[in-house]
Amino acid sequence: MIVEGKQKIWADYQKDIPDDHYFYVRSCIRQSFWPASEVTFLDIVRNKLGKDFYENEYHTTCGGIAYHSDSIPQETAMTIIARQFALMHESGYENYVCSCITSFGLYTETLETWHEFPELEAKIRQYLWDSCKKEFAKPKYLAHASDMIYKFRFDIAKQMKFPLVNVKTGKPLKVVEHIGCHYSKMFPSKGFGGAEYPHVLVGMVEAWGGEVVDYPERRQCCGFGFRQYFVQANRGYSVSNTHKKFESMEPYEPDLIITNCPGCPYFLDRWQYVIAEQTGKTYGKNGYGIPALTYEEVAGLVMGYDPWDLGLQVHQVAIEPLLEKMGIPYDPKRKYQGVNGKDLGVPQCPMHIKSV
Amino acid sequence: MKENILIIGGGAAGMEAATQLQKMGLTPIIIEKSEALGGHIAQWDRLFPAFHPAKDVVEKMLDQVKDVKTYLNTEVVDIQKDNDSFHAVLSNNEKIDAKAVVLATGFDIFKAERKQEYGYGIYNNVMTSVELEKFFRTGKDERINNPKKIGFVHCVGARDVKVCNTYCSKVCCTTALKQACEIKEVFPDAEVYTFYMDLRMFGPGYEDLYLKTQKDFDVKCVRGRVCEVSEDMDGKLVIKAEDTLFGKPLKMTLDVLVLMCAMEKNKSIDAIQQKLGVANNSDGFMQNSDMYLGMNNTAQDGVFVAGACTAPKSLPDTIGEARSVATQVYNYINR
Amino acid sequence: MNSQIFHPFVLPFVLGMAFVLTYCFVGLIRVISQLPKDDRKKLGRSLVTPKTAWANIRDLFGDCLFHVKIWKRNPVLGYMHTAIAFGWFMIIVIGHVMLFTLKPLQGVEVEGLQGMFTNFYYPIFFKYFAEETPVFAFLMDFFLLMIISGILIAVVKKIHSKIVGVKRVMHFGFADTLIRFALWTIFPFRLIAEKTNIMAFWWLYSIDLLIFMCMLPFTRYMHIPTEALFILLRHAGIKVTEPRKGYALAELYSCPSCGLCIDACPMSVNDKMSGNTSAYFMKKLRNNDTEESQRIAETCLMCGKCVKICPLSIESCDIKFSQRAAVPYNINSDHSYLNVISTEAEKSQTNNHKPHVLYFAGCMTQLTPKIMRAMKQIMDKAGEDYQIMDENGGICCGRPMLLSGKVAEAKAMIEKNTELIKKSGAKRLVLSCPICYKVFKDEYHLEGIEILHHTQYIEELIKCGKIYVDRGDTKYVYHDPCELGRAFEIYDEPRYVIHSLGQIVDAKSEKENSICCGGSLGSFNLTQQERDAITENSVNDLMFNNPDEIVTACPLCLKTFARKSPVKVKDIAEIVSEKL
Amino acid sequence: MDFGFCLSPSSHVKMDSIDLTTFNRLKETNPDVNTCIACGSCTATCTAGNFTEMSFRRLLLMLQRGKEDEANKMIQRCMLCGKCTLVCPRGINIRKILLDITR
Amino acid sequence: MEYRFKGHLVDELYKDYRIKEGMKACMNCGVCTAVCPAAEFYKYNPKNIVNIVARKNEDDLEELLKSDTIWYCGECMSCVTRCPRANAPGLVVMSLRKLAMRTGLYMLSEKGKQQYIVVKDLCSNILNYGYCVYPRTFEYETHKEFGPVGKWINEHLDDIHARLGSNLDGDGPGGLRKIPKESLDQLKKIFDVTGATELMEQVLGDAHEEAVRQNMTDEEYFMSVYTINNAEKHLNE
Repeated sequence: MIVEGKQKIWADYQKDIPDDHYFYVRSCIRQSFWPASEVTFLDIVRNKLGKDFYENEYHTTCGGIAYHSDSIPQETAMTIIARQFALMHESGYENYVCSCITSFGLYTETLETWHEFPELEAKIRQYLWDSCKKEFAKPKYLAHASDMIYKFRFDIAKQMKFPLVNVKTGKPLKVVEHIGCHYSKMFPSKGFGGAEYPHVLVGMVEAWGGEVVDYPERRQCCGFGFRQYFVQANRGYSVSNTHKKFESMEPYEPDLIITNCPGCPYFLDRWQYVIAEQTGKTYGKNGYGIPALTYEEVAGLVMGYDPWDLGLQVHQVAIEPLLEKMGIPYDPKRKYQGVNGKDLGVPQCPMHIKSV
Repeated sequence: MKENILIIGGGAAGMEAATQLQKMGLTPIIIEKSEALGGHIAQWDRLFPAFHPAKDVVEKMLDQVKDVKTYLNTEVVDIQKDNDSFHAVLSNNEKIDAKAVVLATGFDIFKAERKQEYGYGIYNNVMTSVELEKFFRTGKDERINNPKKIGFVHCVGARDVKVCNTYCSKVCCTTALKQACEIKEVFPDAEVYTFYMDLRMFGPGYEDLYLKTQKDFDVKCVRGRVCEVSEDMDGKLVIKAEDTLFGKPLKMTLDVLVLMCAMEKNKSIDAIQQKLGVANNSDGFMQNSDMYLGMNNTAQDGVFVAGACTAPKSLPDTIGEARSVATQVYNYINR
Repeated sequence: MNSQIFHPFVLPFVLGMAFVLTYCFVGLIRVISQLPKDDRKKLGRSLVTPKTAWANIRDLFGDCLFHVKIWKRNPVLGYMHTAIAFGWFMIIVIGHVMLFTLKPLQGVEVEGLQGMFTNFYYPIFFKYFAEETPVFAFLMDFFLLMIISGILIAVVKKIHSKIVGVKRVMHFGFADTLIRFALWTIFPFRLIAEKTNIMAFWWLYSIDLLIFMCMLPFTRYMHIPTEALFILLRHAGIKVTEPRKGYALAELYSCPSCGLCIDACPMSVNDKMSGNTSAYFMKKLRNNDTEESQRIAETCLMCGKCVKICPLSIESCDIKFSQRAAVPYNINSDHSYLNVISTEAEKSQTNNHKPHVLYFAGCMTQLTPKIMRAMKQIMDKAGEDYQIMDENGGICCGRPMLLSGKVAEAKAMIEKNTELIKKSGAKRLVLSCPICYKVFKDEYHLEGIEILHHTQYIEELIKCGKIYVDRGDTKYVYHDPCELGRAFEIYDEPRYVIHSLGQIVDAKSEKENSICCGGSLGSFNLTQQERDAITENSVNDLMFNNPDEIVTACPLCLKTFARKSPVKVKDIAEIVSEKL
Repeated sequence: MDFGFCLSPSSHVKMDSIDLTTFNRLKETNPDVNTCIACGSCTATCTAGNFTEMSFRRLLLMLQRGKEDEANKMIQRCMLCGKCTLVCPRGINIRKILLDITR
Repeated sequence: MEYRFKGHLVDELYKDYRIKEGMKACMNCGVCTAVCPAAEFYKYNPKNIVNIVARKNEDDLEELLKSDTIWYCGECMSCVTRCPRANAPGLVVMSLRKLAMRTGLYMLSEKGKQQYIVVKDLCSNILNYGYCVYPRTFEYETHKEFGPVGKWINEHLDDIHARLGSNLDGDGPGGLRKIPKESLDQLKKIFDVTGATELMEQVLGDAHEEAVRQNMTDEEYFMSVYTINNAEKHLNE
């Protein structure tokens, strides 16, 4: 591996986005599965970095998941998006940042399509007016929330308490970075580092002391596949893709997977559980899996957030071995407790993969 | 009749044009930016389709131009047309007047790192066809370490909208097969694969070379473009392609991957070209005035083109064009 | 004249003779026992049936002693073979006649076993022990010299075969060379011994006989005793079943390796390929070289020319077929899909239209659609009520399957085609491809349906005035396709048709001597280059009289010749359709 | 636990681990097998191909990609008529190869 | 068989902007198939789809729309990155799916019928809650892979979201807040204006018809489509 080669590409694929004043749009999946991640993100950018990230209660889903499940027409998705942009405009913002990768891809695609086919843009403008009586507007800058963390990665490093280093050996943790397909595969120039060697997560990992693993199936999809997951009959496709990735990364013995898409960590996490149940195989050491975390969770960990405040207990794969490696203190008793130590019981332990 | 003819570029086209012009009684002057005449072909080991040593051809050509006035390590920095003569300023500050200009500036090799998914410059064992040729010439390349499996990828930087080159680079197919045979000669036990989309064997003896590649050298030709390259734990290359004839995706591990890099227009001449008023065609090469009858002519009187500056060309094509440009120049001078 | 009745020099001969007789007897029993039961009955019956008995006698003399067929083909060789075979036969006969008429042993104390023993060698060494009368002496010397003259020709043939009109001869191994020298020297030694009475030559003569007889079973000369058996079996109507058993064994040992088939074989265009000819096949198979004999069996074009030219009419192609079948290819054929094929013929069934003529183009004609087009034109013009069975693809006739020794699979195709043909209700089946024709004739049971090749059919249409053709002045040469000519002797019909269209010139080799085009699918192994060499040779032969066009009646020949011919190559149907 | 789905087999032709015994054996006796240019003439003319999926070009590829079972299944359709051999532009003795595959 | 746009499938397909964007000309290089996750696990080859679309043959297109083939794609769009002719097979598949739904031909394939599941689930989530995925409708029973932790989350949903800082079903901004009614109304209007409602009603109607035909309640039919998987037909080995 020649790092200079990658560095050259990273230098070529840097996009120009402002570092403050964003209209923040949430992700359906992140809110549902990793609710603490968005909380952490906003806490970091607002309170730790002092930036202006405005959230408006009227924004909704972008419809991207329904669009990519072919449940709604393209025009519908575009009009919902136009509505979101209009909300941003109404709130006096022109920088738009979204938490979801599917959204980010769809926003990018929509803006490009409008650019290429002005008549379609005109049609959507009309739809927006007919349905919501809102003024059509487009953002000046579009970013994904991981782009923000990437941009502030060195600021975060300055506040870092627990670098991505194994405290026992002193060696950097081996980190697999997994980029959501819709981040830059459709429009390479819209992602930090492009489509082939995206830098957005690599930059974070390296800034926080970790070592990135480049394994053969690095670029492959986690296997979500929208309809391929939503219908139970199709889930073989989804789990098989994740399986392929784990088989490929296994020899590198990664300590951690970092992702920027909200869906990927769900699949990379839960499919490890399914693979273990079905084949008895686990990919971490001693019957553990490999934790698959969101970038917010990783940022939170290195900045010293409490693991259970970060919501690491909602992962099926046990997080404790990673916390031990990083030397992060945690209270095992608090793991499954609710607000004010409310007893919520303990999830059952699976057969083949350790959850504690 | 001792008119100066300015030839920019001392490769095969420039040398051959100079040779012919000198025989016609004109005074060719070659401007070569590098330290020696010969161009790309001088860096080549053997030529397709019959494995003829390139050195033989280059030496003969060099011998023919030994009396031609030649500037090495020199570029044209400015040129102006005044009535029917050209005034050129060279990088060594010399000034040359000439009655006609022949652009024989040839080509550049596509920068393989631009095709990011192939990992050139990132994965250790990915190399270009030019580097492989150098290995044949010198016997040295640290990437080639008794390889067991070698792959060739065709159309790297050609027929590809994503790198803005939609044209076919013409000579890479035959070169790939030639190199595949040669690497088999060096490592007879190695398995050699080529990943092609079409094998464009357009010249005499080329199809025979193809047959020989398959039959005598047991090179395996797989129809399908490699979609991505990655590196495994042992530093071996994992490639993916579709075996399009079989209709299934294919995956394999290779020790060395050779990228058949396309020819691109030599852009170092752009400024002078602009001053001479010669436009580029849609492929980014120089625009000649007519594909059939005006292949050596440009929109500018007195400015001629020859060789790979107008499109990717093989050596015989280039020499043919160099000879025809000489006739065109001669007729122009005697008009 | 020596007055003793025994001398040790007779011992080698006696030993050899005893050996060879025992061997032949055992061999005879073996062949007979290997015959299927029915064949054994056939043999018994044929021996007592006057007609076959007469044929046996005729051929035993005609073929074994006088080599009539070789005479017809090459008188010099015919003389050579007759001189040696008949000459030798005669001196043995005369020796015995002398023994019984001159009675040299009368008064000598020999009785019982000793008498038999003495009678055994006496005629062979007669001159040493007894006096001949002048007439016998003359006869003996005459036949001895006749044999020696034959041997002289053989020596010349060995040294320079072209003098006697033979291009290629067999190449033999050590054993064959040794026994040949033994044979060549037997008679000169006898002559010298008789004339000089030098003891050494009597010894040499006897030892030569010993060598000859001991080696006989292991060399081509085994044909001398086997041939007689072979003639009997052949006349009994027995067919080859297995490549090295029974009848085939008799055929194998009857092959004298005379090499006539080598020159006849289309493959003998170069030295390398001439090793693929029948003579070598028989030799390899005789020597139990399975690999090589299998290879040759699979290389053979199956044009049948070697069978036609063989002085013994040995069915070498049949043996090759059985050899192919003996090492069968392992394709587990599954042609179940044939059952769901809906062809034109089947559709016609539902239309209730029963054509008079059913035309089956065959696979090869699919590659030469102009033949089918021409046939349609001809049949339209003749106002025939016809239907094309395989216009949109049909089932293979089954011959290739048979050629590769897969009988059961071929049967399945034959049955399906039979069903389709019978369903059509046609009375006549016209074929364009001689390959199909052969298999339809030999293997199909289409009672009440007349099978015609289109050459025959067109001839009939012209003869009965259903079509009229213009006669031009084009010079045609006709190539006899192997499976139309040699197999069915359809020689005159195409020539009649061509004659009514223009001038017809001769090829150098015609009719049963016609040279295979080289495209034959009978061969599995021949490479394209090898086939090309055969084709070129065949084309040169056809171009002997500078014709304007080559005419053939086989789609495969047409396609093959088209690759190499300097003039246009056409099918007979095509030239007829041009002149309608 | 029954999830209602399971891992699917991969269709990738895994060139690193395919078994080429049959093809290599074939190559020894018929060096021509290497020279196929996949033009499809054999398939287009195939008598069996009229009714089935039979395609020699594909069959050869199956052997090269280690799909011997599929190849053996396809070969059963062949009628051995030999038209493929006649039309092959590279002069490959296809019928011979077909026969040799099963030897 | 009669269906909407019969005889005009090609015209209708080429009206889709995703075809305009994603369908240039294919040179059959196969990179899309090589990189495609679906091609590895399904009987699927995006290159072949692009070829059929490029051929503009009505019959071939009809066959394609009726088949399972177009429903295998996971829309990861990896193919878009690599195509040397700048085609977007992923987008082409999306426009084919839309046409298959509008013509009703999607009901003729096992995988096509599954559109009922995604349309019903996702559209109701959007229209009722303003989210594509909503935790109260994401049940462990139909998502066993959610695992023991998922089951635990399901059982203590409000407590866990409260613990992790969500504003589940609350007012004002925050994660999983209750989307204000006026926003939901606007979403419904958008659905009406842009054709999503029509499409949704068609799919639900088709499914109901099919359920009646199969003597099932809508719920039974839903579960059968949700679980039926004739794997041999779809898998690629």
